[in-house]
Amino acid sequence: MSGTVPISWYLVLAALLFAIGAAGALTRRNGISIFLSIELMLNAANLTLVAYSRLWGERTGQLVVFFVLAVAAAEAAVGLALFIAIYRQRRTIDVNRLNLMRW
Amino acid sequence: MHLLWLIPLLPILGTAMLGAIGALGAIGRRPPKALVTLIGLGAPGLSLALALACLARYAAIYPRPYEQTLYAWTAGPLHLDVAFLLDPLSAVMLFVVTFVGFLIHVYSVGYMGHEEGYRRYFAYLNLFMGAMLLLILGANYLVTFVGWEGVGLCSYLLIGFYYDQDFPPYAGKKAFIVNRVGDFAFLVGMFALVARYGTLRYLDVFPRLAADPGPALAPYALGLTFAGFVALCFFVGAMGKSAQIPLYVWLPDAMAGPTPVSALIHAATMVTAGVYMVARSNAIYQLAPGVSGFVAAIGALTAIFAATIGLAQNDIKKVLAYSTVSQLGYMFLAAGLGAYTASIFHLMTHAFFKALLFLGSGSVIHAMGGEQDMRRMGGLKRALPVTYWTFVVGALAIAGIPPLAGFFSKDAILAAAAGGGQWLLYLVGLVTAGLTAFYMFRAVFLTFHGEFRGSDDERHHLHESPPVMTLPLVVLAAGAVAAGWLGIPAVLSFGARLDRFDRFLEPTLWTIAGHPRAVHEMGAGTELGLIALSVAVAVAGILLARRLYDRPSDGLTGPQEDAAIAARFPGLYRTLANKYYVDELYDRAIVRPLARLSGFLWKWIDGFVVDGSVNGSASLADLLGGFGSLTTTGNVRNYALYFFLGVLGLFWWIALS
Amino acid sequence: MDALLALALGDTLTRLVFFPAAACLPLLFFRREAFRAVKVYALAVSLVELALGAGYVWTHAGGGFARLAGDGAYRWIPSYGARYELAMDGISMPLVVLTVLLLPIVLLASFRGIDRHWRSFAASFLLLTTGVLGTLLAADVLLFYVFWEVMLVPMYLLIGIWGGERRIYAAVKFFLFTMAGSLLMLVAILWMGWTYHGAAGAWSFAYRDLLRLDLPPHAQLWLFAAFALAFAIKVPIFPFHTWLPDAHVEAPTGGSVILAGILLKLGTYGFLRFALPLFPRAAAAARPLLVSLALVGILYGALVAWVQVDMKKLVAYSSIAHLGFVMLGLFAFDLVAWQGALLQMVNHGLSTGALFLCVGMLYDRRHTKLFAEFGGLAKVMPLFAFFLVFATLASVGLPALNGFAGEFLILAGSYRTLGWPAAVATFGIVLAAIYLLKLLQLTLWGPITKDANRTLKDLSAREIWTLVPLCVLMLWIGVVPETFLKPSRAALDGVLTAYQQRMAAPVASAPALLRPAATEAAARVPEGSPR
Amino acid sequence: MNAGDVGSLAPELALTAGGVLILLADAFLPAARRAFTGLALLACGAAAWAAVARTPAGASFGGLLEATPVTRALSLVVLLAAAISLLASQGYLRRERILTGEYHALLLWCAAGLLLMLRATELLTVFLSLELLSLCLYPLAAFHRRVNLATEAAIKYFLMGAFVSAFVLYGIALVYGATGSTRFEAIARAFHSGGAAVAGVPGTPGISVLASLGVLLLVAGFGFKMSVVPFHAWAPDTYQGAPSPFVAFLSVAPKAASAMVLFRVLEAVTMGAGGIAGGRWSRVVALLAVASMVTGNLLALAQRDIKRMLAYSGIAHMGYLLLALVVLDRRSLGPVVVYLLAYVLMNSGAFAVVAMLYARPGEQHLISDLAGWGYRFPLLGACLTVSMLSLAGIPPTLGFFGKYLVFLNAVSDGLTGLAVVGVLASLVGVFYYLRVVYVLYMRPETRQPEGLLIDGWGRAAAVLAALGTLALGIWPARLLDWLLQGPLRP
Repeated sequence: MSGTVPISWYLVLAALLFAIGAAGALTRRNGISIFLSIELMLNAANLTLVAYSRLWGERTGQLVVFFVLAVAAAEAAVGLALFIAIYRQRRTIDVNRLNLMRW
Repeated sequence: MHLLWLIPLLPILGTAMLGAIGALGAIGRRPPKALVTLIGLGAPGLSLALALACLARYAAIYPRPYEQTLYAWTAGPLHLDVAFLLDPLSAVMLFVVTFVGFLIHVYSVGYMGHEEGYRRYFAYLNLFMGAMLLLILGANYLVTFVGWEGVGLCSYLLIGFYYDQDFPPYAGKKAFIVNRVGDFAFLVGMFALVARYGTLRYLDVFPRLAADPGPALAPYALGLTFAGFVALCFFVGAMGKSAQIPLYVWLPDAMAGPTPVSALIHAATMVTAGVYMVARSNAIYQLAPGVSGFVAAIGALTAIFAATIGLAQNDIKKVLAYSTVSQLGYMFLAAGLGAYTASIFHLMTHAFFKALLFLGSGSVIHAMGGEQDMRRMGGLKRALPVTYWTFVVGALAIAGIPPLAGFFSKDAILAAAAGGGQWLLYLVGLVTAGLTAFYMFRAVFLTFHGEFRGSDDERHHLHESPPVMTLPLVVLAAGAVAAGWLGIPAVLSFGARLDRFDRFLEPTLWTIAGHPRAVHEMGAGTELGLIALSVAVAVAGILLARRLYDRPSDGLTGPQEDAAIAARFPGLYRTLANKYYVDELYDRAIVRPLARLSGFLWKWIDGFVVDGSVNGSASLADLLGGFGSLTTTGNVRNYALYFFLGVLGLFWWIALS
Repeated sequence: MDALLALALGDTLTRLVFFPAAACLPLLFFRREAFRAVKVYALAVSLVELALGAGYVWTHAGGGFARLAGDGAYRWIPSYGARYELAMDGISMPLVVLTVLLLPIVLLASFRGIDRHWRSFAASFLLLTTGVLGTLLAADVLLFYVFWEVMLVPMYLLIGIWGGERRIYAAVKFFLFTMAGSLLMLVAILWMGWTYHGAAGAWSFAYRDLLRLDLPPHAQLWLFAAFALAFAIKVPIFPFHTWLPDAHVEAPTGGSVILAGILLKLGTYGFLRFALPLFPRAAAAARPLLVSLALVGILYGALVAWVQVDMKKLVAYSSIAHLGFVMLGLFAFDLVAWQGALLQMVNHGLSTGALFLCVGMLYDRRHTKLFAEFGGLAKVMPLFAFFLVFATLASVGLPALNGFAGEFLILAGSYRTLGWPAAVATFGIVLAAIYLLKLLQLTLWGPITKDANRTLKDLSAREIWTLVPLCVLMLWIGVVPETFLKPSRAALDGVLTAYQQRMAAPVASAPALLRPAATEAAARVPEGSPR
Repeated sequence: MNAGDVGSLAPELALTAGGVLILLADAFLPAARRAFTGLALLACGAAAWAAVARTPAGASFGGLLEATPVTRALSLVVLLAAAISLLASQGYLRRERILTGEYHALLLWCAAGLLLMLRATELLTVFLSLELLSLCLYPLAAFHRRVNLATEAAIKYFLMGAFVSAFVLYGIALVYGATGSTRFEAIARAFHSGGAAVAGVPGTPGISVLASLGVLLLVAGFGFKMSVVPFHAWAPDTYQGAPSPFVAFLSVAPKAASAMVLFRVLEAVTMGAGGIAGGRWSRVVALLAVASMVTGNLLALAQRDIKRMLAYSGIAHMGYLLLALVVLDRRSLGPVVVYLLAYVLMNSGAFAVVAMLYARPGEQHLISDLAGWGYRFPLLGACLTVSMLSLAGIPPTLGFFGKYLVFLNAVSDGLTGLAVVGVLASLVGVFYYLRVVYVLYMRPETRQPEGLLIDGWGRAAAVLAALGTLALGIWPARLLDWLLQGPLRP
């Protein structure tokens, strides 16, 4: 593969992924699915970073990605814990019904 | 004479002391009556003595004015003195006020003896004396105005003396407010003077006017010259104080006060303050012929208007009240014609005989145990001889029967009218004279002649008043007889200059540069003719009254005669008896609309417009908040959506810019 | 620090202003229910404050109060140019005296009416006094604003805690109205500070510095509008007046007295001290508007007062009318009128204060303020009748009492410069007679209609003592106003001449600094030791 | 990585160590739990001391962190918030029987994250510290496990937080892409040169659009932490549900740090780029400011629950704060710092009192429930009153002084119009703050206090806040001189 894939392809792909994730986060009602969509967005951002890192020929971008992966894992842990807690109380993780507090 | 300032101060001190012992009384027991009498009579008595002394001294420096400055108010460039002025004019007033005033104080000791408000009464009366003396002794308009309002206050308090009844306080309030309307104009006049001359001192303003009338004759406001404007303002002030049309309405109601008060304030002194002020300001009025004419016209109108009302009154004090209004009209008629001395002359004589008449009526009311309706009197001359005779003297005097005081003063006024060629005004004056004679003697006959028409216990109660009351009557009667001899017209004195009064006042009349005062000369014959005519009219009036009300031959008593007359001219009689419905007119035309307007302003402008918009915007904010907080739905997905849309919106906005 | 000590303990304005606030701390050590002790303590404090005030005025009378003079200027927030500077001149002096005089009176008058939370009550009054005095004495505009706002809270509590039925509505209305005005004034003040910074290169809000700031007319107009709004609401001028009746009616007697006696004056004082000298051209331009509003206030207030059924409301609306006279005097730009206006501020404080005290005494006895409930009281309460009549007549403007002296000068002065508006205003005295005599008519005169009134007790010695000082002063001012006109003459003259100089000077096209000479007459503060 | 670097980390290290220590203690000697608050406070104190005395000014870690007077001041602000929150927590945790070490540990680590965030001069560091902060905040919000509302609040906060951090990361990516660096000064340089660095590269979209999208995402992300309209909606719910003493921290400290980051971002973008770009971002910030001031105040007006009311009022306050950032220059930071300090004192103070006066965390905290309690609890009532007056911006409180600086800054930037909007909005604010006061003192009591636990710690928190508010409001000169040394003078 001598010809290199132009940077814009990565960017567009990442943008699409990000949009898909955002759409998912906005449309899903199950808390976990929302969280997964968010993970998708994070990875879209990661892809962008890597792409740019490649473009700039310097490593910061890739560095960031590693950290982000770790952070995502931690977030997942906290998030799941929270979902378990709420599920114990309400027997549901449908965010539409988590609206005791409003107005 | 350097004690001049004490004259007004003494009665005020009297008030203060009476108030003080009253305050003690409120804490401890009531103060002894003798002490009250002592202070109440002592203060005005002392100032009378002091006044006489001052006048005696003044004779030495006559005709130069004597001015005494106590202290000053200074506000920026404006410099106002608290100062007193003694000149011929204020000398006359000083004598009248202190003398008559003191007599009435004496009379009051007897008349008010049984009242519970004895101390309060004398406190007010002394305060009145003080204020009145301030008014006449003031050396500038400010001090005069202080007295002017002071007497207004006392009038308010004394009319409402019987404060625990409904009507008297109301009448007092009416008097105060109507007077305030006049005072408003008076103040504006003063402001105009201040703005133009920077001073209110008589001996500053008038000389400058007299020396250089030019600026005062320049057009100023309301289409009048400066002089005209000021003159009008002061005259409106006088209207209020001296009960001229259209501001006379308070005076008849003022009779709600104790009778000596009516005598002192509402006949002899306070109500004449307006006349005094016009005469005092003669320099200004001479420069304002138009306004002077207006003054004369209003005076004449008031004179006849009040006289006609007087015909149909049955309350003896009401009769006297309307006759007072009418006599004041006379005085303004004279002043308006430029006969300032004549007006002051009439003021003085009137002070005597009208005070006399009021005190006489007071004596009658005293005897009748408070009854004031003449229809329930009659035949009192047997029970009250002194009162009767003095009353008759007063009546003759006011009717203008020579050689009593009223004759000379009234004649001087009529002569001025005729001499000025104002035949219409003369005619009005003449008719008024006749009417006056008629209703005064109607009162005499209804009260003193015929059979007693009251109840039996009233009949038993009848008695002549104690000497402390009758003595003043006699003294005043003497005055009513003799006071006129100060000003006997030349034509009657066979050329001897006996018109001392005119000449005495001469120095207070200003001669304006370039505006000589008109001197009216009439042929002796004409003058004699006019005099005869006026006397004849007066006599005719008396005889008519006698024919109607003092004729035992036909079985009719006075009241029945009235009824008969009323039956003959019902509309006219009702109109007169109801005083031409003027009070009703004012109520409908001014008071009620004003009240309605105020209510509207309060409820609508305040309540609806202003508060409405305030509370409205408050509740609008509340509403917005309420709806706005609905956006916080509690559903986290909406929150995310807001975030997302926010970002998109901003991005779009930036991308555009 | 020793300077601070000297400032706090010496014979200084600082001591005068902050003593009441400091005196609040010991209140914490009183038992909550020890009303009697608290009353005595508060009264003692107020008397000491009165002594301090009188003493200060006495010791500094030598200068004739011609110019602002005080403790000198101290750095407060140096990095932003705010300074701590108290100074007094003939304009603020009478109001300061009035304030410290009214404080003991209102406390004494509240002994019976206030039956709960005395510690807080006393504290509120003392803090209020500090706020008022600070507002009157601040010689730094920012400091003025701070004190101006500080006043609000205690007054809010006074109305809201010890007030009548609709007290909360009244309290909030009072607070919001005042805030609405003053917040815009704050922006205006900041703008001036910044502009001064631009013109002089250093931050300053000092009164005398801002006086030197010569602004182009349009800027002046906006700033004047902001200031005028704040003051107009306080005065209050129609149509910003509707908070006043509510506040008065709901406030406890003492609160009403302070409100009418002093707080309202701060509006007119603000005009005289700040709005007119700082923005002369704008003031001149706004003159027709404010004069007509003053006239409206005079007539409107009087008419509305006339139809009230509640005594306190009547007196409240009468305040609107009376302050209309003051406003008219101020915008006459005439020394006579200004002297009258300043005198009238004091007068209104005395006579309206006395009226509110009288109403309060009736309220303490009958717990109602409705005319319908009274009538014929002169029979049972002669002393009360005397004082009520006295205060009313003073308020009517009867000569030889204080009201007349003020109104006469105001009207005579404004007639000189304004002409017919003064004549129209003069008609206000007729209306004054109408509504105030109604007050007497319906309370004192006539037969006693309500049995509850037959047994009313006449004034107690305490109540008499609250009224006597006021009446004495009313008589004094009425008979010898000179005593009270003299101290303010020079200061007012200074402001007026400065104003005329500013108007004579060419119009500034951009913000610039005047030479000190131009404003020397208006204000000159001795620089305090810079620490 | 040398000794100096480590030294520069002393505050964070102190906090982290404190947290760890408490966790261990919790595990091995649970009896000492009562003392945790003390320990945590010690840690905060140590951190503060370190921040003031031990942290050398200037950059460290090769420019990843920097220490300036401002960061130092803000660090103290953050630690102050932590301290007040800790003081208020003791009573709360005991009352609710959830006094365990995790709480203190997490709070300390939040503080550590915040300190890093303040000082980070590089986007990755910012992101990591942000995550450190968030990851500790979520569990704290849910700390009262038995309470429905707390968990719900935590879930909402968590989902929003995660969602937003994705945007932040994407923003970082875009900025990195546009400028080739994550360091602010490099970014500034790049923006200054109009991104010429990549202009030549074929196939890259024009820098301005993507870059500004990236910046926008960052602004939005930190605007979210500051709860600026329209990124605010999470705040009321979270505040209402989360433990009150923790909200005393949540409602102020993250905002302080986020404001600092926001400043750095905007600084990097505008200061270099100057006119055009600067104007554009000014408009954005101005828009956010106005939206926040108006919306926050209006919505707070409608609240009956005091915690929600404070949440909305916080939104409004961030609006005032943004006024100082509309036109960006070195002077902007002075007002920001003072305003944040004021906000910490008054808001944390208010929440501390709320934590003590409302016993049942599972329910609403109705303002009307306080009726008449100003007399039952004179001290707390007074403190709450002071906080309210300060929030309303009434002198002589620090709240007024903060507003004064902010508006003065706005006026002197020629933004008089915005200042007017600000004061009018704050007029609305006066209304609902006063409502608390009149409920406290002018209404008859409606309920008996039950289940309350008012301890010395809590009182200390309230008094500390109130006194600070008053004292600094009356005598702010020294504070300013100390905070705003050097270039920050106006």
